[in-house]
Amino acid sequence: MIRVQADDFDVGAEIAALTAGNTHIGGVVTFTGLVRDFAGNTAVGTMTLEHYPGMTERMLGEIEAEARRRWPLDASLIVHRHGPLAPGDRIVLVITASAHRQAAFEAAEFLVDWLKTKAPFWKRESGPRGDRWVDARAADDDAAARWQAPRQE
Amino acid sequence: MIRVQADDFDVGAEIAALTAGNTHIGGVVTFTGLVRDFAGNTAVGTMTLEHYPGMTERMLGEIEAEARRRWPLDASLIVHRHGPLAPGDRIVLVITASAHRQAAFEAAEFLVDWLKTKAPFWKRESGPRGDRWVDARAADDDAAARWQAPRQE
Amino acid sequence: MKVLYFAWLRERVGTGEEEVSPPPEITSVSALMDWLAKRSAGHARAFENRDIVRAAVNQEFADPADAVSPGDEVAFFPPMTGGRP
Amino acid sequence: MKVLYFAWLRERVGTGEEEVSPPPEITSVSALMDWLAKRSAGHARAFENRDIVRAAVNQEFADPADAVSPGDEVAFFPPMTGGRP
Repeated sequence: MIRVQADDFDVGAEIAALTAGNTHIGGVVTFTGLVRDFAGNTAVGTMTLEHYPGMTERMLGEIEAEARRRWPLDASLIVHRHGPLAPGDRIVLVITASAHRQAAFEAAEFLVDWLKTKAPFWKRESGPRGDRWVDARAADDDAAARWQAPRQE
Repeated sequence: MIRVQADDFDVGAEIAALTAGNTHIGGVVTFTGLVRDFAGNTAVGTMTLEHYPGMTERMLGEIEAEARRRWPLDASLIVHRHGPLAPGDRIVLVITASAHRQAAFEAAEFLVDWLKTKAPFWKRESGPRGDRWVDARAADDDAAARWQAPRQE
Repeated sequence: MKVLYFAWLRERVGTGEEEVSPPPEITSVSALMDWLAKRSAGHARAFENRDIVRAAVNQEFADPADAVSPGDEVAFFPPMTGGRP
Repeated sequence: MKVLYFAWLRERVGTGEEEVSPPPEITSVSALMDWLAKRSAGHARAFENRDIVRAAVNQEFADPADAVSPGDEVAFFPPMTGGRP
């Protein structure tokens, strides 16, 4: 399941809803992304996450489907927020549930890595020196590249 | 932080308490272990988790300290339940929080692997054919062995 | 053809969405960018550095050489920057 | 010396904890197991397969050759089986 929303989410409630009634699940892994203080700034600012409605849902759905092809998951969920957010706020939630803990861990990490390169979100930070759009980081592409299937020569 | 308790826990509330006020945290990973249906049984049974009070707390504390030596964590928590549990119940919770998502993922996986080999818990399952103590699995030792430092010859 | 702009491309162009009717010879994402860049000073600034402009056609990522057709939804945006711990 | 038993060792011995005073020549975990095994039929059954008995001395895992002393807390138990997905 995927959801794109301005509202906050409750990790415990999401886990409970996702796993209810399935007693084959042995392990549930969650990743919650939080808004950090901006690097190098002592002042705490807010940020706004813009996204591409329609394409966001499509890309999150594709990423989730890919994870479920690769790992034996009993359940999975991606929730991504948009709109104004302050440091400490939850931005994104990934949940994976499986009979096997390692599948749950690997799939969660895969989803988080790919979210950062495939999901159409753009972050604008507001600080004491005004607003700025955040640049993409090469590090995120590197993390996602780990999961590429080996290419044929 | 570590806790050993008979009571259930609320994952969302534990994350919130652990990360409150720290806006350096960028990612929080949780692992929740659930009681599964017993393999090969269609009947749903209960189980009881016995532990070694005192040593349990000591071992969980050592495992957590080792994770914090190896990864740059802002916060971590291990909660382990004991006593009677039914399929679908939460048994164990691991939370790791870090500025860097990969540190949080690796540390959580490390903690879960080591919990299974170092924490003094013994599981007794009640099924339609009576009670039995569960045997240890070699697979858990293998998973923990991944994290061993290379030995000198 | 519906064209969407996000983040600083939207700010430079001055709108998030516009309906355009490029001439028939505009058949690729790259040619569409050239054509759009001439519509206004804001468009020109939005497309001044093509290396950092990404595109999607009908909500799928597209390369500059990919085709565009009159009924398409074409979007332009900077590299994505979701949550990044 | 306080001796603790867990899981099926506790059930076989018939108690989870006992205070014992082994003779001075009992100085290792291994020797203590030999000595305890003679206390009752239940003790004998608890220690009949040493390969699957684990020990801790003062709440730290211990090998059969490790030392035990009169004031120690010594525990015997099967291999651990916590949550195992």
